[in-house]
Amino acid sequence: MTSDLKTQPGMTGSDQVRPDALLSISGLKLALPTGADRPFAVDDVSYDLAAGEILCIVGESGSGKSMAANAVMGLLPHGVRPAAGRIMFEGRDLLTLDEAGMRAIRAARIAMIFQEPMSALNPLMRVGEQIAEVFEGHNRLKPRERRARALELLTEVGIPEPARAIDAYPFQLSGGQRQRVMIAMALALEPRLLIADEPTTALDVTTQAQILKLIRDLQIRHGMGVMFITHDFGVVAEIADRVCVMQHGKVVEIGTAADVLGNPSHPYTRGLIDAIPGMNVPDRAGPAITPDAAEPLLKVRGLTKTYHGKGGLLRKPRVVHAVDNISFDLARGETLGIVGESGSGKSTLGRCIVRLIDPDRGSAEIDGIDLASLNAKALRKERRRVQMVFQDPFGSLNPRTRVGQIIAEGPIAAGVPAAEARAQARELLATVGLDGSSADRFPHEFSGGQRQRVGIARALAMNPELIIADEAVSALDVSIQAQVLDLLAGLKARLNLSMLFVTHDLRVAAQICDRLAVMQRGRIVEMGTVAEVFGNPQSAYTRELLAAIPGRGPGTPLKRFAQAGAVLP
Amino acid sequence: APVEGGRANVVIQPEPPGLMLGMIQNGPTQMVAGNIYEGLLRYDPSLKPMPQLAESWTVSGDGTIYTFKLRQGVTWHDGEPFTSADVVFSVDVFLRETHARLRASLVHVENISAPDDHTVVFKLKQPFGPFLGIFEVGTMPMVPKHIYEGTDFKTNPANNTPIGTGPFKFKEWVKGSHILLVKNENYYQEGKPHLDEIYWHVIPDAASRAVAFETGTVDILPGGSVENFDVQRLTALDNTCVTDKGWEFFAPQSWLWLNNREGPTADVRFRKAIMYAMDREFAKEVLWNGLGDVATGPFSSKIRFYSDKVTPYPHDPDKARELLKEMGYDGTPIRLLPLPYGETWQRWAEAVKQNLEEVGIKVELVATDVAGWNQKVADWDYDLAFTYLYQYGDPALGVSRTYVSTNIAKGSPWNNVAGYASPEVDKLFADGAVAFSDKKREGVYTAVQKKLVDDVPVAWLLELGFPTIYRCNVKNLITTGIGVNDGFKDAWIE
Amino acid sequence: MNGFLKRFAQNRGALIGLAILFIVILVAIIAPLIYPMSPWKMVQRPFLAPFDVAGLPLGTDTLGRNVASGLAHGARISLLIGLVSTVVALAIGVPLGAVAGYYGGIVDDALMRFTEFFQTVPSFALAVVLVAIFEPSIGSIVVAIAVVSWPPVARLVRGEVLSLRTREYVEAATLAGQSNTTIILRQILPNTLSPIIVLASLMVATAILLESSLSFLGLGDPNVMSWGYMIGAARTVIRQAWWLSFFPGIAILLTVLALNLVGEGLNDALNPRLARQGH
Amino acid sequence: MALARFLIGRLFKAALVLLAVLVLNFFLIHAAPGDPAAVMAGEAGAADQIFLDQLRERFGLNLPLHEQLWIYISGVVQLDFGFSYRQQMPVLDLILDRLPATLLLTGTAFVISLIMGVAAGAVAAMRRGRWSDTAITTAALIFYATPLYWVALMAVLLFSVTLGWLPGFGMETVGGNYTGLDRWLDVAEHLVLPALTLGLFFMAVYTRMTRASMLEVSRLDFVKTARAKGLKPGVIQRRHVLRNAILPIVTLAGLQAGQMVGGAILTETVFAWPGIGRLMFEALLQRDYNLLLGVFFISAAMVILFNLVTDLVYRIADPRIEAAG
Ligand SMILES: Nc1ncnc2c1ncn2[C@@H]1O[C@H](COP(=O)(O)OP(=O)(O)OP(=O)(O)O)[C@@H](O)[C@H]1O
Ligand SMILES: Nc1ncnc2c1ncn2[C@@H]1O[C@H](COP(=O)(O)OP(=O)(O)OP(=O)(O)O)[C@@H](O)[C@H]1O
Ligand SMILES: [Mg+2]
Ligand SMILES: [Mg+2]
Repeated sequence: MTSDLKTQPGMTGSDQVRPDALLSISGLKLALPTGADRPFAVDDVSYDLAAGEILCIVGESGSGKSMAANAVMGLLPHGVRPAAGRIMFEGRDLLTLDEAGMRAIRAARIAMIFQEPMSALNPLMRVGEQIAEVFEGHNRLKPRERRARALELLTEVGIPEPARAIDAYPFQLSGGQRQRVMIAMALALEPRLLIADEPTTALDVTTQAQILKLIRDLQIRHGMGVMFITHDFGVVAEIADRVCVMQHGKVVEIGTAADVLGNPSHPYTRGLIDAIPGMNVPDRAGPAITPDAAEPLLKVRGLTKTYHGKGGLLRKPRVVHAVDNISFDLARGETLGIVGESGSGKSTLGRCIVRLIDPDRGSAEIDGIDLASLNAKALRKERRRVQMVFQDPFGSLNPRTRVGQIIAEGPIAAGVPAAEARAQARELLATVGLDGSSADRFPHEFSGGQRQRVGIARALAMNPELIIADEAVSALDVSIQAQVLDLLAGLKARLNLSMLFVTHDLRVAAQICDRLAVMQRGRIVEMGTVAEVFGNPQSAYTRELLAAIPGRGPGTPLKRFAQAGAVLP
Repeated sequence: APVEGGRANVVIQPEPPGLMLGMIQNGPTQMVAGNIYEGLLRYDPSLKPMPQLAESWTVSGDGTIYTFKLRQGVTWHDGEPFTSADVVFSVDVFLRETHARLRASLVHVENISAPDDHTVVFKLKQPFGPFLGIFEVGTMPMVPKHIYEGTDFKTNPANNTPIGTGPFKFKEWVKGSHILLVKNENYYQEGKPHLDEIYWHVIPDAASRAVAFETGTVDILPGGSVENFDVQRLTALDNTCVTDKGWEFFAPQSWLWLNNREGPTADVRFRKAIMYAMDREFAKEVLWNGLGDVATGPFSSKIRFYSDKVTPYPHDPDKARELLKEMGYDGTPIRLLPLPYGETWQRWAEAVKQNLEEVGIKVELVATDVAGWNQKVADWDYDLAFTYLYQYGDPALGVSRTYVSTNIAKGSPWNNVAGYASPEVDKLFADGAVAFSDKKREGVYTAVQKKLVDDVPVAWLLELGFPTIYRCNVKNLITTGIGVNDGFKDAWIE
Repeated sequence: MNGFLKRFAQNRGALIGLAILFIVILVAIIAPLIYPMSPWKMVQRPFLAPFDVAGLPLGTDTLGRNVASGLAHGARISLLIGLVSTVVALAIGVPLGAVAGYYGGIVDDALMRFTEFFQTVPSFALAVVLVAIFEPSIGSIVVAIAVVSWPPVARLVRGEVLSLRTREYVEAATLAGQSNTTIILRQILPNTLSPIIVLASLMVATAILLESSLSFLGLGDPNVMSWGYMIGAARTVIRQAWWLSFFPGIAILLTVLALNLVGEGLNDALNPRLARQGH
Repeated sequence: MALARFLIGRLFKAALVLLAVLVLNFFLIHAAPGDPAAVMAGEAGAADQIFLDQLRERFGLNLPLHEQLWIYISGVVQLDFGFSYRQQMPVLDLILDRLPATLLLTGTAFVISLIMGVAAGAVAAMRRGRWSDTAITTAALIFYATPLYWVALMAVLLFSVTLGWLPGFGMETVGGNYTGLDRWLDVAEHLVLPALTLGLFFMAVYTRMTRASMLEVSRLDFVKTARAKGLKPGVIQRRHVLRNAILPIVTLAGLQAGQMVGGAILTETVFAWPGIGRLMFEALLQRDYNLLLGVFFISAAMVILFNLVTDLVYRIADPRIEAAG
């Protein structure tokens, strides 16, 4: 089945199979079960990867990036099977190996960091045990040494207090820490090939920078080959030796980082690169609205929310000051960006304002009305003025309700006739760039980016005066991200919307916000116009954040980044 | 010759609430405690009195003075001697307080005296025909005066360790599991009992009781301890004997209470229609394995003064329909209360319901548990209700209570629940009780049977036959008309 | 709805289940047509084995009644008892659990202690007491079975709701100004469906069997023929006539099996996520 | 400490629930038709008003209901559960007498069903779609849908009557007078059939539950992680899947454990096991109010206790769970 593959038409790899390749995929086709969006998740894909090289795989969501990586590990989801092609690794075709053969290779020769770090660890096992298990699975080291080695690994990946972390359960670690545990696990047996599937999505830039540096260091030290899947071109620019661009299950372009980023040949690649938000401050003539010109729409005063963990059998209760005495004003038509590391209280702040959470202290007045003072019925009525786009697009859509209905529910509850509300829902879907037929589909039938747009449409359906957008574009690949940001900017201008825009991506913040607030450990450490904050950061933390933005070093192959870099200190 | 020693394994069902026979007189208590306690007399299968604690007895010519000579050298299980004082205490003090059925008979007694340690004299107010029939252990058990006198009988701790004069002594009771009786070495009758011990096994499920017999765990299944459907199968086993003897004294008679007060059942034609509609032969053959007999009337054929010269009620649906038509029965549904004593009775109720519906009587079965049944019957809240009662050998003891109008009272399921009132019947029963000569009694009772069978106050079903199933190597198990209930005194195992 | 039917139709097990259930229901409906005589009627000698006598394919019982006729007529009552008591149990348990889980706090505590009360009395004993109090009849049996079977439902629903109410889509609905009732009904309950369906299909079986245990103790409704009654009544003659308990037993088993298959099929079909997965 | 506060809070609520249970049970039981006097009169085969009045007076049944309740409750508060009307023994003695037998039976059945059910469910989940899975799932469904007493009788017929391997009823050989180890063996022999019969039903439930739960967990991401580590399937199933799948089973096991006192009426009846289920059932039929209330009370206490234990086990089994009220 392999001999004639090379002559198959449609092979798109732009360069030939290199003789020194560590991994070489050729003509790979992965069939999806009947009823999926398309017959092949990965259709005739070929690329290879040399030892000591970092290959970045980019491409739109759903283009088959993860699927191909999983095929290498022999861990395809149920129902998906390889239909053609070869995956050559160290002289063997992995597709022909049996389960026992694959077992010997996994972790020992090829290791993988999965896309979803939050759920990739066993919640009931201490992380140290989970790392030690890798040695056990391959009969390495004596049981006693395994723990010691696990500790070393945790130290190596830079987890704070490794001696304590080793006995922690995953839920006791932050997202970034968990991600590092995963990396420690992947590196445990010093594999020849590391596959990292979006290991930094949803991490704030500082953490992201740490992890990128870690992978780079380890790769150099151990001479590994790394396959790095991402949709963040900053990351690509930062670490890639070569780049492979995928679309609709096919490789559309592959080449060195400099070639692909600096001189893209395929229209899709060009589109992607054009869509990367720049770092330049929008050329608005000062803030469009002076905050004190009129009565502000939103007045936040001394808002405080503290979480008291209840403590376990043997643990001390944990106190988290999620929102710590925060005050600010937001004018009509203004967009305030909130940036800050993961866990700094951004979402909690948003929730306190819309009263999904009752703050311990302080007030948040919308148009002079404190929602806290209202009774249940009045609160229900006033609520429509403030809407929220949730951080987790999937979690915020009822899996058993059709998308059209999800959008229409709010207006119906507010008294709009059902038929009218549904018609309006279709219009809104079109507004956010989804076709009308999507109204009849369930949330899981959408890609991550599409779901995020449904969330935005739902918020808009209520005709709110204020939208709190919590990481509304984080899951989108750059081209779609750009679309959505344009949409929001348009709406804002048209409807005089105010927005609280929570994000961890400073480039995005720079693009859409009038003012920026930087949060750290529940407090606003800095606030000002975008130009002020970027141009002249006052707090050390802000400077740290800015420095950590990936892909803006002087040697970057990305022109736009280099140009943006000029604006920055 | 009898073999000495050995152990009898017997099923007891249900587990008795206690073993103090003077206090509790239900079936299982009597079955076990009948070996611990004794009465003055026992009765043979033809119900003739036999000596027990009384050696001999005489009756005065006018039938009002009964003198009993007690056996010498009888001791209680704790070693105290048994004397006439115990008898007087038992009857006059103890049982008068605790024993409802005996109390009814004691109204005829003027006084009881003990001229000496071994003589007891009962003086009656007027002659009472069946008087000699009330001295068996279930009706008049002797209880130790030295333990109970002056105490609160109900709460006397000795109730848990019964002391009697019988052939077996109480040894242990593991609740829910078994009761153990052991041989009374000091029993006054030389050479008795033969057995060393009796284990009474508590096995609450009928099917399991059958299995217990099959697997050899128990050797004796007293009447009623397995479902009738199992009897045939069990008796076909090797070394298995079956007898329906030993129930002559009790002569269990079953019938349907018919509420004579109201509803269609108040009409005698309706009651007769019920008699004709029921296929009692079928019930006997199918449900009772052919044991027992179809009852001809209020008297069981086992008891004295039975007469078959009464109107017969064969299975005749047409006649039933005719009677219903004649009375103009309008199809009012009637409620039928089955006896909550197991499958046989349940099936029987279903069969009767079917019989009645075939002649056009609408029947609704009302299921209840034992407590509910008692309450409903006692409160007259029924139209038809199954029951069966013991007749204790004599119509004055076990029959009249069901039919005399003086016995109409709410609160008990054992009196004249039907509410039948006939001055003629009242008079006849009253005469029968106090008449002294058997001949005279016979005349009276024949008349009363005729009258009752024509009035159909209740719908008689069967004279029940309770088969005792046992291994054939158990000998002399049933020697009296009281059967298993009065003891293993004579039994031995080959 | 179309998609739902299609998904359901794709599930072979569910279709088989539905077919069996359909047959059972059909038999229940046409029972008076195929066996116009009362199932209680004694038609032949007792204890005829199956196929011994023409017209009595399943033999006769203790009293010579037609077992096949009993089975057909019994289907109505058993299904009725099984389904109605399950529905009643769900009607008590689901709202109670939902309210407890949704509002939490004191409401939850009070309702859960209330539920605990029903769990503290051994369920069979409670059923017996209830039937004894209200006198055995279809109604009281259904009520008694429902009363003893709702607590697990309430607990289950509460647990699910407890975790669902913090989901972001519930928060989104709150923000959209939906009332609590709407949120419970529209957002939360549909997502608890799958464990409820699985539990409910098992509850039907439990109900049928509970009725049989009650009638075994003489607390069934003696005026109606049910499978439970047939098994209970056959128990004492199991040694003589195996078929008396065997056929109703098989009938219960098949029905339970069918309900389970249908339940699982429903569950899969109602769950849009599972729709495309192979297993 | 948090745990102590949690426990004290729960115990306090437990006491309240118990009291409420007691009162409600009291009225419930008294609502049933008939009273102990009527039952005893019925059994005696003869009764008159004097007899009934005597009984009712002795049992205190002639008092107004609320006074009876008050007397009962004040007794219970001092741990005096009163006298059994019928057996004329202190209720507590009767219960304590029978409790060990029941706990032995239900405890064994519990352990058997838990171990075998989880094992069978795990095997079925691991072999999903293969014939062994089908066999196990079908068997579980059959056990679930078959009346307990039917299974029981069949087991007795086969193993006791036909094969003669095991005793068919009772808790020990009556009159065997075994001591020491022999006695234990004797009891163990008697235990096999009832424990298996009782266990089968729950085993079926556990099997289904374990299978479903394991399949659910198998779809989670960390299982893929475990595979990516190159672990053997057995290790993955045991250490990762099963461990995470066990939590709902803990809940169920807690429920079953709570029902251990009263959950075995039918089994105890069929196997003549001298346990508390039978005691309760007889008390129920005889309207032995005090005894019945006593058993209900013990059973309620067990249920509440095991709910508490379940919560504690839950907290240990799942480190994520913080005190849940
Ligand atoms: N279990 C599955 N069953 C059917 N189709 C699937 C399954 N998993 C993924 N797909 C489909 O396969 C295609 C490729 O998915 P893949 O996960 O490789 O995308 P990706 O490029 O990694 O996207 P993302 O950037 O969102 O992670 C998509 O169209 C997706 O809908
Ligand atoms: N329900 C809760 N109970 C206890 N602690 C909580 C809870 N919700 C949030 N926290 C804690 O409060 C802090 C702030 O959380 P928040 O979700 O607001 O962070 P964030 O800034 O939105 O982070 P991210 O960028 O990861 O979304 C975190 O340390 C988090 O662990
Ligand atoms: Mg992916
Ligand atoms: Mg957040």
